[in-house]
Amino acid sequence: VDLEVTHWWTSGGEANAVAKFAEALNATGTHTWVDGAIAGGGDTARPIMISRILGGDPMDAFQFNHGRQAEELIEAGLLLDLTDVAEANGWKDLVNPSDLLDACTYEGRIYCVPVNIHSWQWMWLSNKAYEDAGLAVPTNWQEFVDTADELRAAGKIPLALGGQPWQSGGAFQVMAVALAGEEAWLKVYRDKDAEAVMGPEFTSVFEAAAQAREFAQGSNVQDWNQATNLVITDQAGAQIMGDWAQGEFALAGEVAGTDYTCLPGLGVTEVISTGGDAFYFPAQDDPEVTQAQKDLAQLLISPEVQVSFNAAKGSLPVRGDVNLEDVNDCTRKGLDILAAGNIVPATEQLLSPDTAQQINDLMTEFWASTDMSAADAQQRFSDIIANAD
Amino acid sequence: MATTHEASAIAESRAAPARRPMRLFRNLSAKIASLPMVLVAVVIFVGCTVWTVVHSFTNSRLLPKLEWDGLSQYERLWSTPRWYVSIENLAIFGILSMIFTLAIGFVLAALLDRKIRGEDVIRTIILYPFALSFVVTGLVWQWILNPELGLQSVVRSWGWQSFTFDPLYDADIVIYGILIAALWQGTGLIMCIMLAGLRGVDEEIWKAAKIDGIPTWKTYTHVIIPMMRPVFVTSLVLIASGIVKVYDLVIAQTGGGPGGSSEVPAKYVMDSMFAAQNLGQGFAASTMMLLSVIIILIPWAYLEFGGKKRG
Amino acid sequence: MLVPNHSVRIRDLTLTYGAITVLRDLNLDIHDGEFLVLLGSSGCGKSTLLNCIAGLLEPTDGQIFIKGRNVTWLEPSERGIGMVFQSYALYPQMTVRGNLSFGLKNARMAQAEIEARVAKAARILQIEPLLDRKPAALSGGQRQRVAIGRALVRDVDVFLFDEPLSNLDAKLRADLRVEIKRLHQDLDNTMIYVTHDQVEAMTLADRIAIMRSGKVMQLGTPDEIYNRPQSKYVADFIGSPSMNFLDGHYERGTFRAEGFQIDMAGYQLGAPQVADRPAILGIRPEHVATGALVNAAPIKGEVTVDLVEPMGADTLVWAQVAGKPFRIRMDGQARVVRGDRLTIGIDPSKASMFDAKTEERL
Amino acid sequence: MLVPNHSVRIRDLTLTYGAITVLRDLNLDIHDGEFLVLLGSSGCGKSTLLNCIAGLLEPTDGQIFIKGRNVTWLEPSERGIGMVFQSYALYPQMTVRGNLSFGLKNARMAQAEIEARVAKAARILQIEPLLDRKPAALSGGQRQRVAIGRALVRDVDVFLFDEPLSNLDAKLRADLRVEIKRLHQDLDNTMIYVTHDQVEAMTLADRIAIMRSGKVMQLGTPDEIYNRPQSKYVADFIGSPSMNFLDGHYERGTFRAEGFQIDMAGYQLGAPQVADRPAILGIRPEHVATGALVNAAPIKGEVTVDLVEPMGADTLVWAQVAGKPFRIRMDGQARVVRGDRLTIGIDPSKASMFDAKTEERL
Amino acid sequence: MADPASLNTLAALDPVHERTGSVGDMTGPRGRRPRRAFSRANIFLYGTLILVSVYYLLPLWVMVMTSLKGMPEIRMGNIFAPPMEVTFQPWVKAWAEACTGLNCEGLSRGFWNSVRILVPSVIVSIAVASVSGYALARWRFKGSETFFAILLIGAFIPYQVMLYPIVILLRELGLYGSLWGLVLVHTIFGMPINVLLFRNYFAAMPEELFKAARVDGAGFWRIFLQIMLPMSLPIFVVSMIIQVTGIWNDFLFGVVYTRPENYPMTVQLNNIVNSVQGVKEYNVNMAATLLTGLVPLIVYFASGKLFVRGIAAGAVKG
Ligand SMILES: Nc1ncnc2c1ncn2[C@@H]1O[C@H](COP(=O)(O)OP(=O)(O)OP(=O)(O)O)[C@@H](O)[C@H]1O
Ligand SMILES: Nc1ncnc2c1ncn2[C@@H]1O[C@H](COP(=O)(O)OP(=O)(O)OP(=O)(O)O)[C@@H](O)[C@H]1O
Ligand SMILES: [Mg+2]
Ligand SMILES: [Mg+2]
Repeated sequence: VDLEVTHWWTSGGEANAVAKFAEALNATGTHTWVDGAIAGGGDTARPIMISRILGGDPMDAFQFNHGRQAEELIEAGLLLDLTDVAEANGWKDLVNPSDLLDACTYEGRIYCVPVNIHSWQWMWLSNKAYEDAGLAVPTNWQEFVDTADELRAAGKIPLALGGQPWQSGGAFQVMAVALAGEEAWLKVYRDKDAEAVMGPEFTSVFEAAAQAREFAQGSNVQDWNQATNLVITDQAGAQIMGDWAQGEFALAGEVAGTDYTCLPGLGVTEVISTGGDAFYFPAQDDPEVTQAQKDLAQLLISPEVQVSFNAAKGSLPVRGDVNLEDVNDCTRKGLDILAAGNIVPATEQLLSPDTAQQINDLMTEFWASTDMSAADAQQRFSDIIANAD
Repeated sequence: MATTHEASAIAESRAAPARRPMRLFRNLSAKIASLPMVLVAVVIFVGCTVWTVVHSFTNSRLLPKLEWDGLSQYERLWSTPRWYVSIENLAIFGILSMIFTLAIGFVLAALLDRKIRGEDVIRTIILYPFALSFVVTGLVWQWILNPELGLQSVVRSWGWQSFTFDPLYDADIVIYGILIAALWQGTGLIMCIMLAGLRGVDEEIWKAAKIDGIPTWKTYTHVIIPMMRPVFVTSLVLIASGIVKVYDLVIAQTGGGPGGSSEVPAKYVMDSMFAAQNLGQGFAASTMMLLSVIIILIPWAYLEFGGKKRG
Repeated sequence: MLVPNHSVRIRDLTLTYGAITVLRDLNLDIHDGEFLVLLGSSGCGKSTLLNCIAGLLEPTDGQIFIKGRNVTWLEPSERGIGMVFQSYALYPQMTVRGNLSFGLKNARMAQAEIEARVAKAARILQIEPLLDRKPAALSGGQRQRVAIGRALVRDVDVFLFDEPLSNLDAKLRADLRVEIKRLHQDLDNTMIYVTHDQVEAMTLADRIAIMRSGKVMQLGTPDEIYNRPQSKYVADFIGSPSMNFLDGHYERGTFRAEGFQIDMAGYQLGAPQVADRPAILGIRPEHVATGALVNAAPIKGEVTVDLVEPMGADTLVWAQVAGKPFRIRMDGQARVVRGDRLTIGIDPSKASMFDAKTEERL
Repeated sequence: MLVPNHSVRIRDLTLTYGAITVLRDLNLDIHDGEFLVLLGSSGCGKSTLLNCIAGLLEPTDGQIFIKGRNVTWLEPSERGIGMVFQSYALYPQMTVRGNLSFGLKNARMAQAEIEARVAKAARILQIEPLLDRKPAALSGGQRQRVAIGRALVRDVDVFLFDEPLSNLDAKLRADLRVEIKRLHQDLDNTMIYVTHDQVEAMTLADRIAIMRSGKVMQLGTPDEIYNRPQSKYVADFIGSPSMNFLDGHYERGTFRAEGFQIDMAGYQLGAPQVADRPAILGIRPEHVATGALVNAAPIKGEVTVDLVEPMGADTLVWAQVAGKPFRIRMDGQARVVRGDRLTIGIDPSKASMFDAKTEERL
Repeated sequence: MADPASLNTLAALDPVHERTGSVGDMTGPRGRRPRRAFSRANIFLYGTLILVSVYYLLPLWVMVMTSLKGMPEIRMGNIFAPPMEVTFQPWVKAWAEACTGLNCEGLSRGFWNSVRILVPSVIVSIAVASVSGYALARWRFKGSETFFAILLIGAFIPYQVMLYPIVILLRELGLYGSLWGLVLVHTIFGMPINVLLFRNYFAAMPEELFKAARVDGAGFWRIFLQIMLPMSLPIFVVSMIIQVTGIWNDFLFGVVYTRPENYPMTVQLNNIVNSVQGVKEYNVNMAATLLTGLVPLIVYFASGKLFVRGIAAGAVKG
């Protein structure tokens, strides 16, 4: 059976990773992977996916950030219930951390397969850039801040940041959890406590963000991987970006530890969020297709595929029972943190897309315009949180 | 004589099928042939618009739902800074692009109308960008306006080190960067329309002006331009309908950046609907766009068509 | 029935565009084989009437009969009419032959019959050598012939012409006018012909209907219209140069105006008894006698020449009578110049008199 | 100098468009205060000549003098000319006042002076009540008056008219024609007037220049042109209905044709000695005597009436002579019908005779 | 005729004689006014036009030049400079090798899809629009103008407003995802402007022609097909150009209303341009852009004058 899979993984590392899925599916001999990649990120791809599902001509599987995005599709009965597959294969036990599966669960039924863990809480630094400037590679946010001016003087952009709104929102959120601490962060992002936003912890986050804004001056790029590329090519000192950036480093042949350094939680609060990607399967009439969809679901979470896929993608597998051999430095760090249980939920699970969008908009504006003071941004952020659903 | 008339008239009317046929079936094929147009007008343009307006009063999220939510989407819309930035941008872009497109289009058409050599070639050169999509336009101009690779770096490499021209990376002027691309793409068509309009001007008007000793420029400003009102109206309609929809260009050129400073309403709509998964918000914003279009169109339609009926 | 054989009858025809009434309760009977000219100034509704007869406009009210058939609701092609337009309206992408046969093909006529008819029409109109040309390759006169041919081949009862000659130059107009006249003599069809050129109207018509704002003002033979106009409007409209009008009073058989009076003894009054009243006397420029003929006229006077317009065959002289311009038509060979004194004679029997208020003929 | 006072002189004017020569070595002298009409069929170069005089077209060769000044290279506005166009060419978005004053304002004339001139022109043309209307709200005749006014206010030496009346209907045309004539009498400007309507030409002109393919065929007074056409082309062109032509031979004072012969004793030959040759005799329809006048004519004959066209003031009768149509113009009151036998008389002194080959007058 | 007054006038004109030559000997300027080929007006006119042409051509030049360079050269140099070393590799890559996700077929995959979308869409949309325009111009019925007004206002409605409802509509019609659904969408959105053009064009055609055909017994369709159509080449060219460019360049509808096997070329273009792998491969992007724009460009260059003529007839009047 031909299975059409829509996703927005089109950058080099991503495409490489998707290929592992496709190979695995094609290797079954009975099913074929029909690739429906749409470039331009989730914002381009989502309307297409939703239209197709609404239009009654859905693809067979599609990539989504799991979390609250798909709730309504489930309510409307448009998605395939995977509970039987999950139960038959004991997903409950093998998915680690378990809240990944919770995110796929709606009223007790399971509707998606998590395929990886992506964590946002990383800062990537170019060793060469610091070397060029005659500096030591920072080991935490404070050191980074202290050396930023010297780095700038050496003709480097201290902090690379792309222009897409989600990057701004993401970078802020990483700084928030790192600098304000897990507790304050959860109060704001999970409990929607507007008071907490105005508290001292977040005040310092906003001040730090205002500093970071200075450091980011000059990175005139749009896409995240172009920003990453600035680090790879040593034009920029650092980038705050999720672990998917590793795929780019890998593709460029860079080696963790020697060419670049990673600081989970900005080297301050070493946590990682357990966000990630998941696949959903629109409900289809043809039972044969339904069966194939279920086969694919099971395949995606199978140990071999998890290993090969996550190695390529630079993310962590969703099951605790696979062994990632020869993982690099950074992945190791991530696995260790994961094993230690220092995890926080991903923002996708906490915030509705609407709120996330508002935060992204605010952050985009904040990062780009030097005339918005940290206090203003803080106030507006607090308003958004107060109205969040 | 009168009686004979009567008699014969009655005789005639009795003999012949004098009944008026059903109105509905007169020219039936014309009506059938117009059916697609009527359907599009009613079902798509009216129906979908009503659908959208209705749903703008709901709290639809990812899927359209009829759960009433009053005016809250509108309250939210008008308290969103990004919306203000969007409409401000659209206003600046709209007004400037109307003025410049009309002005440049007209001036170019006037130059081409001067019986010049190689008119065909130049006209084609000015017109060809219209064949390219906004996506392509956006890309090329993004590339040319890229400060590291494009115009700025080239001028600097010629030795003018302080030359700075990076509209796409300067929040204050980014909308002008978009305008440059939009003008490049759109002026050709307007020029063509203007040229056609100029060609339609009675040659004797020109002769009369020459004999009156009116300088050429003054003939244009005082005689020709006022005469070309319908042409300007057509052009304006074309430009305006493009402006409301400007979306692709922004996406391709800046993606709304830097820092959301080149946001436009259409993008706000798209983002609300698909990124934020808040359809109600998107519909509310679309409704506002529609409303502004109608506010602009109604007086115009009144001027254009209302006057004719009375006269 | 004793009524003459009517080819086209129009009963109470009314046509309105919204608030504008173009035709109002119009009645018109056109005899079989008659050449009727609709004459009127621009915008008076001539074309509208013709289009109603043709079925190209739907009347708001009233009925139209052609050959005794009520055709009010029939399609144009079913009415047995042919129509010729001012702009020729030839199908530009078809050859002359195609133009002629288009209507016949639409009626699914047999090919042989079509060819015969086209050949016949082409012979009558002398356009045989043009049959394979396209309209663009024809001169104006030839085009109009083809347009007439298009009506001819359809073998219709009634020909409708809407200013067919207006687009031609003077010379060609005169030639084609004669051809149309001949055609009518040969075919004996009913023809309804719209024009605002009075020479055309006078030369072609069996009867003329003078129209004004959607009404027929007078219907009569050219001779009646010219010599016994029923109203000042018609009198003024017909005749070029137009009739001279003198304001005055009719008092017991005499027309009195400022400075002179005319004994109307020879004038044939419309009614046996006409009360005294303000009146207008109309005299055609060519009915003003000059030179040797003055002596034969009952009334004489003298005027000064203001302006002379030589027109070849005759000469138009402008003078003043009672302070108003007065036109006199003289022989083309007459030699007069500005300032000359001229003796003129007027014959009341050739004049027309109108009520000053109603402007109707007395 | 003994040359008459020339207002406009044209010397060896040539104008070519690429390979097409529109005007070829044209010479024309127009007197001061003269009303010259350029008459010719469509495309013969009338407008081109007028545009050259106005400076709107640049001649390929030749010179143009206006009031003794060589204006060949001057701008139109510096030539002291005003021009009136067929399409009126009013500035549509300006009021009548604006139209009249635009040119003056542009010449930086004082406001008071402008107003005075506009007022004067408006008075002369009787368009005072219209001054604040826009052209769209005017009738054709009013528009053309405004167009004339635009030339009038500029107080120019020479008025140029390019078919100013062609867009008007017959009635209005006749009225405006008279007004232009009057205007000329009052102003005494030089006027050059292009038309292809011969009635206009005949009535307006002091002299007429008949043009054909960029050349002047004959230049003369209307009387000369009408009565003594120098070529068959001119004879045929002028006069409506046109001249009757009879093919035949001129042999020692006699014109012989198939079936009859005419003694040309009364005819004034162009040259004292004319050799025998094939010739064409031209007789105007109105010079064919009928009725009582036949007896006065030297030569008589009898014809059968083919077709009668009553035209109000006169009646045109079509007959056949030597197998060709022969037109006879009779009085409007004459009563003839098809089939009547008619005795006609011809006076050779009023006829024109042309060489059959060169078509020039004998 | 030579009266003393005229002599006086001549005398008064004497100063003029000196300037322009005397009348008597007929000297002075003759024939065409001498004109410098490089008059100030001409320099200004052509100068402006050349500058304008440069502005309009610049992007095309940049596109072509960039697409012929290798990446290193792009990074080094000047975007306006011609390539030092011409390479067609970017074109090959854009056409046949560029990857999106797992598909590495470049634009070639989308090209035929675009053609398959373009042909029926252009034909259907023009057919519908021309018939509607014809009906509006010549067969008005009660309300027809109202529908037309709605249609015109429809031209101003942002597409986004109708994206969702049309999805639902197509689903109900069972056309969603099919090629015909997309054809329908293109027909709908091409309608306002094209109907306007056709209506104006047909309305400007002589009404008498239409009347003559009716008298000749031709009905709605016959008049349209046999009389109107053969006379409407210019407006069809304009309409075709507008539709070809619009449909060929469309991305949103192509991607929202069809399935991947029907994705038009622009989707591939978007994918190539947006799938950044490391650095942006500007040369490939430009080659892809040019390849995508080729069809409408060719249509433009080929139709030339007809376009202006059609515009004159369809847009200016009415
Ligand atoms: N579609 C229309 N809507 C409103 N009024 C119209 C329409 N068509 C014609 N009219 C009016 O009807 C009147 C008669 O028009 P019609 O064309 O019959 O005049 P006409 O006598 O043929 O004039 P002409 O000699 O100029 O052809 C005019 O006053 C015109 O303004
Ligand atoms: N721009 C041009 N290029 C080539 N030939 C031209 C041009 N303008 C005019 N002609 C030709 O010059 C000739 C004279 O034209 P002109 O307009 O002077 O004629 P006209 O006598 O005014 O005719 P009409 O009575 O139709 O106005 C025509 O044969 C025309 O074809
Ligand atoms: Mg009419
Ligand atoms: Mg002319």
